[in-house]
Amino acid sequence: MISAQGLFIAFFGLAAVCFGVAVFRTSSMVRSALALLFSQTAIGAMFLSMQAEFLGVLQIMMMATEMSIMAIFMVMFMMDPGGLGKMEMTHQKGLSLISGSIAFMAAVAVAVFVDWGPGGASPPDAARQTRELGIELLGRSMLIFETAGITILTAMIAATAVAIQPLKRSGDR
Amino acid sequence: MTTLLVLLSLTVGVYLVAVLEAWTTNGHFRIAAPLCSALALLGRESIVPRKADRIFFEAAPILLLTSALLGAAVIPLAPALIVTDLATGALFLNAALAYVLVALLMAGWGPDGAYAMVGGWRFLGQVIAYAMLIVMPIMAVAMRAESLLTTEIVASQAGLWNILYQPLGFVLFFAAAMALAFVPPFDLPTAQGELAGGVEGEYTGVRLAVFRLGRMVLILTLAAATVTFYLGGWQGPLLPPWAWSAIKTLAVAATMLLAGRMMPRIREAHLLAWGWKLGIPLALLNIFLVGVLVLVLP
Amino acid sequence: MSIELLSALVTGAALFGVGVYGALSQTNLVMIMMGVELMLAGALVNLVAFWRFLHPDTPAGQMFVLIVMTVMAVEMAVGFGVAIARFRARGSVEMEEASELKG
Amino acid sequence: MSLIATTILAPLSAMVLILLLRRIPAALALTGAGIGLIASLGLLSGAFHATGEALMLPGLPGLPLRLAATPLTALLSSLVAVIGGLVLVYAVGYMSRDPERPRFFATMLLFVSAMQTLVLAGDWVLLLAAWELIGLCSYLLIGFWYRRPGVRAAATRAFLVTRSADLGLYLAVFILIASTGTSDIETTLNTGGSTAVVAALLLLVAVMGKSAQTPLHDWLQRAMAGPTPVSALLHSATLVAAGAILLIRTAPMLPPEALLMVGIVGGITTVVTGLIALGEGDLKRLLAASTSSQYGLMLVAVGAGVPLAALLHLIAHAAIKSSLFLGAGVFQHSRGSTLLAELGGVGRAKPRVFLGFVLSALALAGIPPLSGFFSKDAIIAATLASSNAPLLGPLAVAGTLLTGAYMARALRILWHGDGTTRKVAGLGWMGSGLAGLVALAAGLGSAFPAIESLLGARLPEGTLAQVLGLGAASGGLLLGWSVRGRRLLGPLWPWAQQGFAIAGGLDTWVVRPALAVARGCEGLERRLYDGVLATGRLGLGIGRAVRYSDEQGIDRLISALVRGTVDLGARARRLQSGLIHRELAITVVGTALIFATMLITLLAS
Repeated sequence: MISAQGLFIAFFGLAAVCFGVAVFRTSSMVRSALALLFSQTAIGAMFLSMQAEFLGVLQIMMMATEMSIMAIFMVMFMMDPGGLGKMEMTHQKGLSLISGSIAFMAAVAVAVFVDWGPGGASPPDAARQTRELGIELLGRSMLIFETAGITILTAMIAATAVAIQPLKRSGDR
Repeated sequence: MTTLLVLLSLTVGVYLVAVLEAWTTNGHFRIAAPLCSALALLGRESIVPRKADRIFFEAAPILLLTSALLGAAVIPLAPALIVTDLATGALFLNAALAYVLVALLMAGWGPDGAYAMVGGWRFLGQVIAYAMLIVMPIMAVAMRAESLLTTEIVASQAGLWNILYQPLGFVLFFAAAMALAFVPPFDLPTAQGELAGGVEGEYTGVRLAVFRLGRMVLILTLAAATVTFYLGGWQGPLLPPWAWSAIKTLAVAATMLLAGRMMPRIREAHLLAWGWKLGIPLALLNIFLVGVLVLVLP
Repeated sequence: MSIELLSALVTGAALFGVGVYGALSQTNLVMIMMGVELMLAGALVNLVAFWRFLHPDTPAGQMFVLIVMTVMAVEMAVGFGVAIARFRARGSVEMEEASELKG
Repeated sequence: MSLIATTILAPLSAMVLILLLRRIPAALALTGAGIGLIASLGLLSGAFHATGEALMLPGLPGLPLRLAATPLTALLSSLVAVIGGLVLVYAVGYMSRDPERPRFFATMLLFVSAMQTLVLAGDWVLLLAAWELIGLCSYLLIGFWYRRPGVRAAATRAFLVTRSADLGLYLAVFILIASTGTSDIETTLNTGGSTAVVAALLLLVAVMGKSAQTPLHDWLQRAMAGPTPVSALLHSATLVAAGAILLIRTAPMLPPEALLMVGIVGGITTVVTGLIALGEGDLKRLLAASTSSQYGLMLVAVGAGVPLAALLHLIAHAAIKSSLFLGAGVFQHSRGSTLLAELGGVGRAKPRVFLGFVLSALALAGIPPLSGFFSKDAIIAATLASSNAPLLGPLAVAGTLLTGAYMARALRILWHGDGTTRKVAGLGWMGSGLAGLVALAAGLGSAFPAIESLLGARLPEGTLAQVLGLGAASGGLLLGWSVRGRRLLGPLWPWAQQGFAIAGGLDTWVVRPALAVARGCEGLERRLYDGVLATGRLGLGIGRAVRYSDEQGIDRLISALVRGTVDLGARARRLQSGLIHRELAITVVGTALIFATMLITLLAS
């Protein structure tokens, strides 16, 4: 009864969730970063299995570089990146566990009880999808996409501005 | 059936690239050189460092190989000779090749060695430098072909090869490709002089063999990609399509291996600076030019 | 209400739950950012699922996914900016030490 | 300098000199008294030539002080001056060995000048002032030997009794001034009706106090504790005379009822004090009692409506009694005590002094050639001639009889018996003073017609009065000489000893109630004081309670409030801990709540 697609989705979803959990259970920081990377890749694969090809490929590509950068930051900032000292890096576990499960159950409740309406027809093939997405992006949603672009720009500038070591002007001190 | 053919042609290609690489590195042409070294490696004892992170240590070479192979999947060696003709083929190639970075990171972090780790993080710095430089030329090429299908791209070069249509794009792409395949002058992760083999340093035996094989496949894929995007793929006057693509690929691979031998290894900071301050503006300029050309020429 | 949609939504919810757990339980800023990343990923999955199973024909759904991806990118960028500044100022990014507004 | 001024100021200036120089007090005193005597004699001669002199001093606004030398006042002033001089001469000898002579002579001179001003005063205010001054001098002089036991009590008693009686004088003066509007004595005399009666009665009270009449006669016997010259001058001639003088000057104003009262009081006093004199054990106290009885006779005369007889008797009595006192003084010095038991036979030891004493005694009793006879007969004639003769006549006769009796008793005791007499120092001065006074006492009788012509009034004559008087006098003398006082009085003897104190006398009637009232007032005052203290303490208590409640109640409340808010703040602060993960948790819970409420509202609607 469940289609191949459903299986694929379930499989990749399960992989994503397992990697997600692995992120917070490992004590080694690099391992948790790469776990997150593979979880994102699994999500990319889910997109592909849902025939959103462009998005899947995009997700996979982006997350690779992003998460590796995350990894290097982890190494830079964490006290014990190797995780050899089995340091306890968490606090208020109980509360967060409860809230996490509540969030999960709420979302599931919404997913199950809401009537999503009729299922859609089959999606167009990948090439046409990409074409239509391209037209959509530079057509109707041009403004939205431009703002998104500019936001990323400002974010980058802001991040670098914040991160730059304050210039030690000679006049200071 | 086509996949089998592709695989066959790939193995032959890889072997030849290995021969070329052996020729370029130690100066004399021995057709059996890769075979001998492979057999030697397989015979050696495979050592695992004490505190190594087993998962990373084991997975790194394999991931390198698979990402290279996945990259090769979308490259059309001949009009019908392609594993899968994805609608977003060009982008997929890039996505696949992104995992080379992950593989090298894992190879660097896995064996818990100082040089390996430094090598791994160096390659991350290197990737950050040219990551954009690969995507933007491909975009320019896709603009000309008005589609991400690799076969479409090759077909669009029927009249004029992209190398002539957008030479700037070709130069940027070729440099980025060499950096991605970490051939000298971009061989920062396995810097022989400084890091004593760097990422490869800790590997011995079978893992090293797989690692090297992965690297050879990576070089082959990149060469094939260059051929597909800029040198008109399988198009050529007399010879059959697969012969043209083979010749072109081997030529590009050879140039890749030879081009950087004379140059000193580029330090990461310079690489980053040139990549972002010089490379990206040029790439944007290239896109602009291609856009104009596409609109102007019918 | 197809099973595929349900499984996708459940995955999204699970990812969201794990993300919330991670964000609340970790003491390190970078780990909290990873938690947030997971939450956003959960949202992504839901969006794609909605696009695929409810309105596959309209590209707007996909466009929305792109926007969320931008958000993830922005969040990463700013997060690391703050992390670097914090690291430079205090030498560590442990969130428990960051309870003072001063400095 | 007007004569009036000199008569008053001479003794005063001498007093001041004595107090300043503290040397030769006797000499200064005699010169001062002498000058005063000459001035007063000048006044008397002026009065004879009807050239009365008056002096006006600026007193209160509208009430000037007047000094007038009318024939009556001039006569009295000269009387005072003469007797004062002679007593001072005597005192020089008497006080020759006393260390505090300056103080004695200064006070005596002050008294003489005060008496002169009283006698010469023309208006009530000056009279009052002088009246108070002589009261003061009597107090000072009685208490002269204040270290001796009983002297201080006697001085205070005398002062208190006279002072309380003076109240009557004050009220009378106020009433008179109020009714007539002026303080001149002559003008006030013609007031009539009820005010006159009230004024007269009040004056009578003052006279009873000053002249030691019956209810208030006790202070005079105790006043004998002072030195003898004092008794001689003050308590026989001048001070006690002030009361009689007052009545004599205001006689025209006295209405008949008042006269009757005066007569009765006078009569009772003569009889009572006469009996006391009979029962006395002390020579000076005997003479004091006799003084009261003689002044009783004078009051009887005034009551009978003939003030002239009272005046004459006053003059005669002044001379006689002072000589008797001076004689007693000599006897006191010779025997060291005045008790009759001690003085037995001193007469024989001092024959010349005793001779003078006998002459004066006989004069007092009223034997013809001497002055006493003429004045006493005048009084008896006046009583017989007056309207209420049946009441006053017998009293007067009884008085004369008693006088004769106690004087004879005294002579008897002084003559019989024997004792060791000591040499008396300063006998010369004392003798000359005594001799002068005895001569005066004997010779005054002849001067009476001249006085009558001076005052322009005729004495009532009557052979019946003369017979009665002579008979009473001689009977009294024989009785006194032959029968002992104890058997004479018989049952009355113990009572007389105590001075006829009725149920405890003055002490029980006045002193004890006064003390009781005082104690009552003191108790009331203490209770009031305690009451005030209690209220004060109550107020303090309330204040302390308020402060306590304020501090404990309100302050504690406020501090509790403060602590409450602080705790609340602490609890709230935990919410704002600034820990990122805590705040994330709160946001998650918040969003969950919001989500739930939205869900519920959706489901509900």
